[in-house]
Amino acid sequence: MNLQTFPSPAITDIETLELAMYRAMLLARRLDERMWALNRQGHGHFAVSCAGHEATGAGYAFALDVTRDYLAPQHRDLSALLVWGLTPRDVLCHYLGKAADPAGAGRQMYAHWGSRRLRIYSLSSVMSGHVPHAVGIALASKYRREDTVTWCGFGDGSSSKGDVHESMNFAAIHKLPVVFCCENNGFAISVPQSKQMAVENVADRAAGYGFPGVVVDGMNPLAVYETARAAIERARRGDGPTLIEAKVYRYLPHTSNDDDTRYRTREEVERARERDPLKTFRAQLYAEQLLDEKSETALENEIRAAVDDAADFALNAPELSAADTFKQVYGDGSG
Amino acid sequence: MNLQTFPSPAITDIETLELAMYRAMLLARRLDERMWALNRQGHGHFAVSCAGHEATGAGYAFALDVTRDYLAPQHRDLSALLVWGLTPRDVLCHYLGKAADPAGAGRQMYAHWGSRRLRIYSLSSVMSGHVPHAVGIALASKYRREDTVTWCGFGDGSSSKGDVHESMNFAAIHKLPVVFCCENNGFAISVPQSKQMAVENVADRAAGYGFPGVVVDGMNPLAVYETARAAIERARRGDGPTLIEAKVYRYLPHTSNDDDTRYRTREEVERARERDPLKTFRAQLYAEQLLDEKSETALENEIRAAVDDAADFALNAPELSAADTFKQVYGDGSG
Amino acid sequence: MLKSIIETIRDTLRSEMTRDERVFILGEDVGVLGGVFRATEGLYNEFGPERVIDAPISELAIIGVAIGAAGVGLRPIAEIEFADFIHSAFDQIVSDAAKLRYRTNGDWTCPMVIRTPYGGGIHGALYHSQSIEATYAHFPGLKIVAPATPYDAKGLLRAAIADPDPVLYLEHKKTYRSIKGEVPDEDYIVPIGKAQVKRAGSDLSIFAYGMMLHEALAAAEILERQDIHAEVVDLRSLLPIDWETIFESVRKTNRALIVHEDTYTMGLGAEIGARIAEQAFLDLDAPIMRVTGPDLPGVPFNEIGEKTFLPNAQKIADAAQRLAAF
Amino acid sequence: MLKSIIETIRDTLRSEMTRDERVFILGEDVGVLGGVFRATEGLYNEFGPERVIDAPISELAIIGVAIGAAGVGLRPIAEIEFADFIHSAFDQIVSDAAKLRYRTNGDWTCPMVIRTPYGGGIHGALYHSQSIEATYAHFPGLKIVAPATPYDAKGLLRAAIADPDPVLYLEHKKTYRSIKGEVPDEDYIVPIGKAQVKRAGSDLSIFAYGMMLHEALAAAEILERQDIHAEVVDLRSLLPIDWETIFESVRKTNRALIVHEDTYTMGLGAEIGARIAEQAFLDLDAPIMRVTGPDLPGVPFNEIGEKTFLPNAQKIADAAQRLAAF
Ligand SMILES: Cc1ncc(C[n+]2csc(CCOP(=O)(O)OP(=O)(O)O)c2C)c(N)n1
Ligand SMILES: Cc1ncc(C[n+]2csc(CCOP(=O)(O)OP(=O)(O)O)c2C)c(N)n1
Ligand SMILES: [Mg+2]
Ligand SMILES: [Mg+2]
Repeated sequence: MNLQTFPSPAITDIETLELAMYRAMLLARRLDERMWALNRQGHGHFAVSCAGHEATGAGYAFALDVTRDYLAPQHRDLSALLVWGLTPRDVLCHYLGKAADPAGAGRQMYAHWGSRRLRIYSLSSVMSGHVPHAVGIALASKYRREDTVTWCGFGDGSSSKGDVHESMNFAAIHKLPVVFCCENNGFAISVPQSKQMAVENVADRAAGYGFPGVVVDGMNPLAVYETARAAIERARRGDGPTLIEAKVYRYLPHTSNDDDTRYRTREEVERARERDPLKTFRAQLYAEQLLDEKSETALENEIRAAVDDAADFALNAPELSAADTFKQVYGDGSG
Repeated sequence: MNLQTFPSPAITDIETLELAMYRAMLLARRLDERMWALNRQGHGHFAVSCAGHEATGAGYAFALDVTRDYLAPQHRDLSALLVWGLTPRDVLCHYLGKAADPAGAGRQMYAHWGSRRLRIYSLSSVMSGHVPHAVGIALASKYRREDTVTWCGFGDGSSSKGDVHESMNFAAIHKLPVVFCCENNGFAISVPQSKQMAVENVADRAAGYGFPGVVVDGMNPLAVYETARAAIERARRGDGPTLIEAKVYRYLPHTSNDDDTRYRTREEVERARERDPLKTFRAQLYAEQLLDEKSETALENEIRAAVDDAADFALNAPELSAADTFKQVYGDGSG
Repeated sequence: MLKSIIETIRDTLRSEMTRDERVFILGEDVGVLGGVFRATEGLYNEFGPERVIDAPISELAIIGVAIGAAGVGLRPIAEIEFADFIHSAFDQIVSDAAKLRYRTNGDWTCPMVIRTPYGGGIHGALYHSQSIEATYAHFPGLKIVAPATPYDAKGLLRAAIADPDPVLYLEHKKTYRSIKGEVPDEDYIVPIGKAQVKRAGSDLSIFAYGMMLHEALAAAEILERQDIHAEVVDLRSLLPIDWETIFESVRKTNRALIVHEDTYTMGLGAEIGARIAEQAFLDLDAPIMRVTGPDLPGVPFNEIGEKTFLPNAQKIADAAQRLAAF
Repeated sequence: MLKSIIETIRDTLRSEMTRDERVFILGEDVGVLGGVFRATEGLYNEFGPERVIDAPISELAIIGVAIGAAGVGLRPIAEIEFADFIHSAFDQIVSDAAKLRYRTNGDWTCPMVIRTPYGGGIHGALYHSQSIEATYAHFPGLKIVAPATPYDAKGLLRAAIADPDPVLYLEHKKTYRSIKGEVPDEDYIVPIGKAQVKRAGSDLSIFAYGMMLHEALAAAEILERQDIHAEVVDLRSLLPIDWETIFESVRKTNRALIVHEDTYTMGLGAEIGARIAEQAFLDLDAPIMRVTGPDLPGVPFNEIGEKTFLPNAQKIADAAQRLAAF
């Protein structure tokens, strides 16, 4: 790897980067586990797992400039959002739909991210609906001669929507500073890639719009980081979009309402576990002597404390009130 | 060229084919001229020119099997529709919106083709809206194990719509017997290709769906014929779709309501006239001694008579009645 | 046989597919998974991947492909996974499916069914709770039905499949498993365009459909205890609406209360209220009244928000009481 | 200065773009061509290709990109070439533009304008004649205006651009050049949500907007000759609607006639009729009445078909006469 500078001010060397990535991935995984546990205990109606997508999120989030770039994330990008400034308390208030939920005071289901302060654009449930918005943000950057970059994630399933086509074409015409990232986990709920498209790589679509498409191992945060860096720099230079396809896997069911045993074998899932970034990257950090049993225990303890605190906080946080339900229809006070 | 068989029963050799193509192209051009003349004289509210697209239409129409294949044409495909069985009277009744208009008894504007009897699917004004319908027809062919092929035309401008993306992807997944043909005349009304896309060839999109994309000179009917034949045979074999991009030019304004001097120079239009298929193909027929002054005069006379007859017929044909305006909302007699 | 609505839909799909080879299903997760609500469970194994097609996330193509296939003689049943996601196929539905017959003077037609789960009350938030009937009821050429009982679910689904025009078949997702009822094994059809008086009454008429029918019936029980006799009419068909049954009921009770879960302004209650005021005006002894969702952009996820949004039996009864007292 | 509506829109766009660098235009053929109706003529030369963007045929992207740009502080004016083609952007408008503020509790917003020509009477057939206001009026979070005069065209366009939320600005294409009027040079705003009594009368109230306002005013002249004094109200804002002005007029005339070009069932007249029957019931001396386009899938191209479809002064006057005589 050839790393000279780090866009995140807090990161000054590759070792710090790797540890920070691992921390984000682990925190995301542990928060995720907690949400599913809470769900099974009857707290919260809807969990969406990030498990398997953490390396991609951590990889790209550190490649962006957290102080000025924009995120229009994929719904499983919890690790990225933690890097980006969402706290565990934010996440669990969002999960439980509490008034303190920064994405919308409990109005949306979990994994419908958003924070204007953090330049995280709001997601709806409509797959790919946010892709043109990311292009619009990038258009504004160019319009104002700012060198900010917008990151736009979406899934393999979402890539089938016309929204993605129109957005990529528009971004290409205007050479906008946007990076498209298709997080390909091989499934749109139960529908496997083979029934979603007749190609192996979504990245191959990019050529038809006139910008580069590149496939990366989405289970390797450093590979994602490098690929993202190149695409982000290209965008910042004014050379236009890139489509990155990160090959990942979703370990859990689609959501807490799904039963994935109906459409994939346990063997397939177990096999994919071998690529689990939390396993492989942990091994790498051990091999590089950036992690050992002691520091790992400390890290796990720190994270467990943060997750406990967040769960406590969120479970006891106030609900959206009936009165507030009627607010924010219009900005002129008329509703 | 390597032609063994001809899908149209009336055509048995290459000479007959060439003459039939020329006849269709010339008839289309003369009908087109008549419609614009009628428009300037105050008859009819809306003309859409086929001038410049005739070779593509003639090329593909003869490559299909007129007895069983389906057409979901591009709006400028008049030459193809004449091959396909629409008569000059049909065309001018459609142009004038008369009750005898086969496309819808005068309910739609001109160039909104359709005839169930002739297996020409109905067009709306919504660019690309018909592309998924063509895919649906092809799905029905496969479903019923019929070896019919559906031809689907659309413009360069229309290729930007999400409809085209979703349709191509769907057709690719199921390897449907459909041929997509983008008739690229370089403009979506006033918007030049450079502002519609960042690529030179729309055909390059095909690779991203997993089927072949091929560029052809749309001003050369035999080249279109050959390319279309290959794609149609591939589809009929069950090997799936092809995207053909026919490079054409539109000689007249977008419609009779347009003023093309605002967005392109007369020099550009004149230069494109050198590629006029009616000029170049005529020269070829002369060179091949398939046409001479005498036979050409006879052909022009025959066509003029047909166009005169059609204009007479259509101008005197009955209008849609007020009572019929209320019909065909529902098929169960409720409206 | 006592069945739930979801079972009834599944069984009806199965028998229609068995009867008619032209019928096939197209939608996201309808195959191997059997649908996110299991409406198509088992059909993939029974009829194979060509008749139960797992589609990519392409609502526009799902509807558009079905339109094309319907035009050449198949009988597609397109499933939109949640009604909220039908919006990207809006153009195909209103510009093509609804207009095809008219624009071609009956030459090309579009006999297809779009099935989709709609409605709130299952913590689905803004994008898994929407009611979409009012939007589509503005487009002549379409038909819309919204069964509230297993009996009607079968009869209307069979009618929709047999219909020569496109039918939007709306399934209130909260009724799927909560509402059970008798479903005869024989073939029968519930004609599109016919409402049904579910409970006779003399003091006021409540017009409802889908999940709200059940809330309205529960409200009528509450009202009965207050000696207010509410007539409850299940609209069932939302385009066309059975005006005769509505006017007849108003002639009897002289008071009209319209209930829907959808938001207030330009909800279906608008047309119903206006028609009554137009064509049954002299029968009215009181203003028309509506109990509906509020004019908010969506149903909130938060439970308090969701409850605040949705009408229920008590809210209906309260309004009905005021109307009866007018 | 006496101006046409199209000139007024062009001049207002120019002055707003001059005043505010954040304002830009995005749409098909808006640049070099100056728009198919010439609404943006000259602006490309004046403001350059970055502020007057010629878009590909991508209605979804035009609206979606505008939403994104609006979120981060620009003030996009998206032009949809014909209202009929807005349907493929339906999802972006109703799922995102309308819901963004609410779903984020006001954190992200969408201050943008969508301009689009609508309406029939120019031989545009099914797909160049549609009225779309009723469909969008069902979505809280949006605003909709439909000016009928040059004065209002300016005042409402300025209000729309200044509004903190998405505004659908509907331009009746038949009024573009046929309706002229005084337009002050000074800056002024016509507030969104305010109707205007265009002609006072005592016998009945006619509520209209867009081209139909002018037909209603012509109908009032016909009626005057029959000694029927019609009050004519220009709604101007269609979401929100100025209910106070409507109710006040009904209180005065006790008869309400609603006119629109759009089809009958679930047209805007539905909500207006229902509201009156709900909130001004005791003021009514007669049924509410609607004169609208018929329930057909579209306006036919053929002239007889088009005339049969569209309401006009005579049809309005005939209905008004019946209403006045009730
Ligand atoms: C337009 C639309 N259609 C359908 C759905 C229902 N749905 C929710 S998530 C999902 C699958 C998304 O797959 P993908 O984009 O690959 O993301 P993943 O969940 O696999 O990460 C579907 C079909 C939706 N949310 N939006
Ligand atoms: C969805 C949609 N948007 C806009 C229009 C207006 N319009 C009519 S034709 C046209 C240009 C079509 O360009 P292209 O597809 O290249 O076909 P061409 O007319 O050049 O043959 C446009 C923008 C339309 N009919 N449909
Ligand atoms: Mg996926
Ligand atoms: Mg073109």
